[in-house]
Amino acid sequence: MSFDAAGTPLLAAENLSLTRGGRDLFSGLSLQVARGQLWQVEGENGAGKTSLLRILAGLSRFGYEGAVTRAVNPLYLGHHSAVKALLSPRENIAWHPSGEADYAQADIDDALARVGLYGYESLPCHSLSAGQQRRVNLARLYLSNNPLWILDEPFTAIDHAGVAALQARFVEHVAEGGAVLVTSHQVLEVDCEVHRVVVGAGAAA
Amino acid sequence: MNAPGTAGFFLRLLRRQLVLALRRPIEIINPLLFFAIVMALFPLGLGPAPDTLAAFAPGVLWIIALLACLLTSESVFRGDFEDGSLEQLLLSPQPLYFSALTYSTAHWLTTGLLLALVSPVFALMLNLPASAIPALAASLFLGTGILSLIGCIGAALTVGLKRGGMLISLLVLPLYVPVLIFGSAAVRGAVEGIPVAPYLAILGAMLSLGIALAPLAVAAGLRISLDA
Amino acid sequence: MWSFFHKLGSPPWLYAISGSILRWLLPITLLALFVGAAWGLLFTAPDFRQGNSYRIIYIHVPTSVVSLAAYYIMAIAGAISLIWRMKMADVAMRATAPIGAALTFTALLTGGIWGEPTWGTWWVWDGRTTSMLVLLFLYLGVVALYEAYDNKEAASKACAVLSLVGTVNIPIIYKSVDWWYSLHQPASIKFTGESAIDSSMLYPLLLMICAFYALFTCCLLMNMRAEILQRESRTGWVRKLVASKGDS
Amino acid sequence: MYFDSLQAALYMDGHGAFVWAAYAITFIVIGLLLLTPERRRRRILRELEGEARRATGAPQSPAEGA
Repeated sequence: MSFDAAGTPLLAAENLSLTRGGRDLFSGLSLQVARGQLWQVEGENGAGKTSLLRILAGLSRFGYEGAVTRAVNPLYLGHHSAVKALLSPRENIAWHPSGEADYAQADIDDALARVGLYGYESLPCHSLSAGQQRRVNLARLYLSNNPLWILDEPFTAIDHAGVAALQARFVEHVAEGGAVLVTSHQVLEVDCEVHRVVVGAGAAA
Repeated sequence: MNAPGTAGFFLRLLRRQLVLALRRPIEIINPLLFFAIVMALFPLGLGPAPDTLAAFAPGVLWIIALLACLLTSESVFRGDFEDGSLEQLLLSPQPLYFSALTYSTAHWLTTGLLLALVSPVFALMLNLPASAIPALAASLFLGTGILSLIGCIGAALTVGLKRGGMLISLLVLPLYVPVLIFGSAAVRGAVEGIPVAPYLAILGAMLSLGIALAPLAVAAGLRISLDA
Repeated sequence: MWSFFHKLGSPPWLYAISGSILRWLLPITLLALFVGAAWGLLFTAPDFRQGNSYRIIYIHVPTSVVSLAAYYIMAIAGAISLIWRMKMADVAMRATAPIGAALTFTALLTGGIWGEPTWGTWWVWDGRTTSMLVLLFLYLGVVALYEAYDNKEAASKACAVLSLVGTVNIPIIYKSVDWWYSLHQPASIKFTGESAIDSSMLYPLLLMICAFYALFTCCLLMNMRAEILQRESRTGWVRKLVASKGDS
Repeated sequence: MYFDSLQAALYMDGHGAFVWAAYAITFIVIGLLLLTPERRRRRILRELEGEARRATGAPQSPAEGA
């Protein structure tokens, strides 16, 4: 799949300011995420990375100043994996509440295999490990045709090989004309340009 | 790989909710057990005289059904809120109105409908005349639908709160009043031999109004709860 | 017109204008309340059937009327805050709920006190009393929901949704309770005797209804002023206000 | 004035206790309704004023922009 490279940015934020409990998390933050770009949001714990991502994704709709425009509803992966313990990985993906697409079962199995869950497709998820449950969620990245990804700490509980595979997937997605916005404490080891946003104390927005 | 049609998505979501409920059957059985146990308390409190029980039965059965709906509605969104599924639902390209309606429908199928189906047994135990039993089942069938819709509003508004349990009763019970009035009146009407169709028609009208408006409030409530 | 709306949304302007409104409205309200109460208590003739106990009408009816109207005011403010995201509508909605609850409570209480000498009972499950009780619960629900949220902005949004749901329901609740009562009503008791109210009784009643509306407005404005100060405490104009007040 | 004496006004043919109690309760509620927000407003102003003094007038540290 490939996306139209031209046109308006997928995601634009203008002059975002957020105050929580009398503390300025960020102010005057602007960014434009265009197709073909990989963005990393950096900042210490409590700096407001997750708050920023929720605003950008459209989950937080008040309490901040500024304007956000989105060309599409993003594919958002948050702290919670939205994986139901009572459902199998296959069911979790097929009946996912994001309702993005009707996937063929072969595609789902293929995506699950690519996140290392081959053979686990129909086990109930509560019998999987925490890392494997995260991987169920990450399988969406191999299925979705959503151009805009907003990922909050996607590497949590993922092993080295998994992290490398995921970063390779980011590069692939960006090369296809998609855009990725990711928070992580890790340094991304990717062979493409990484745009950075820093939030929190000492931020030079 | 296009986005599924609206109807397709909601059938899928409904299937997901029902499969989840069926894989933890105790959640489905709990309201029925609650119904049975509370029903058993009334003869103990009011005395076993068949006439007394029969006189109170329409109201008692309706109030227990109402409480069973109330207690279960608190958890409609709880699990999906905690594991992040609701976030995904909000970001979905599908209209949230129908998603909210789907959650209410799933709740009704797993509580209200079952309560309506088992209510004849309990009605007989409380000496409700057999002639009133169809009216009881029918009024519960329609009325619990409204209760599910209203309960979902309360659940959506309180799902983000740690201590939502008591609060949801305060929010929802006043709104249950008309349903209780017409539901129990239908049963009492049947006991007295009055035609019950008008009562059921009013319940049906309230249900239609609820289907039209309640999902709007549920959707707004979910957006607020996930934002907080 | 639009500039007026714009001003309404501006906290410093609202704070200032409400201050100057209160300066004359509050004395007038208190005067009207005292005049109306004295008129009703001392200067009207007793009702020929109920005797002197009917004098409670001058507080019972106004509190009932205003408490019901207040729910609609709250819901309208809630709708404005949800649709146009006007922060001051938020503040107004938040301020209305406790006032409405207090007035509803007073109406129920005075109704009970009226009932005992007149009909020999503190409480009857008649249509109006029951509706007022449900209204009180609706108000308390809004207050409780607001208090349960830590994030007060989300709290007001949630309360706005709840009060809109309540607004749709109030006519249904009232109608159904009325109908329920007519179904169960023992035919011997007839409560409504106001249809033939004498004009000498009507004027103080109208005065009291106006006075209670004014009282509601005063309370609303005062609550809003406190709420505005709290919400805007980090802004320049509040700091300037605090500084200029000095030690007053 | 309808009543002949204060006594009569207070007694009201036996209804006095009810009528006066109802009015008293109502006026207490009115008083509370009016006093609570005003006290809250004063308290907030006092707190803010204290905060402002702490921020600007602390003897050790030079005044920062308030």
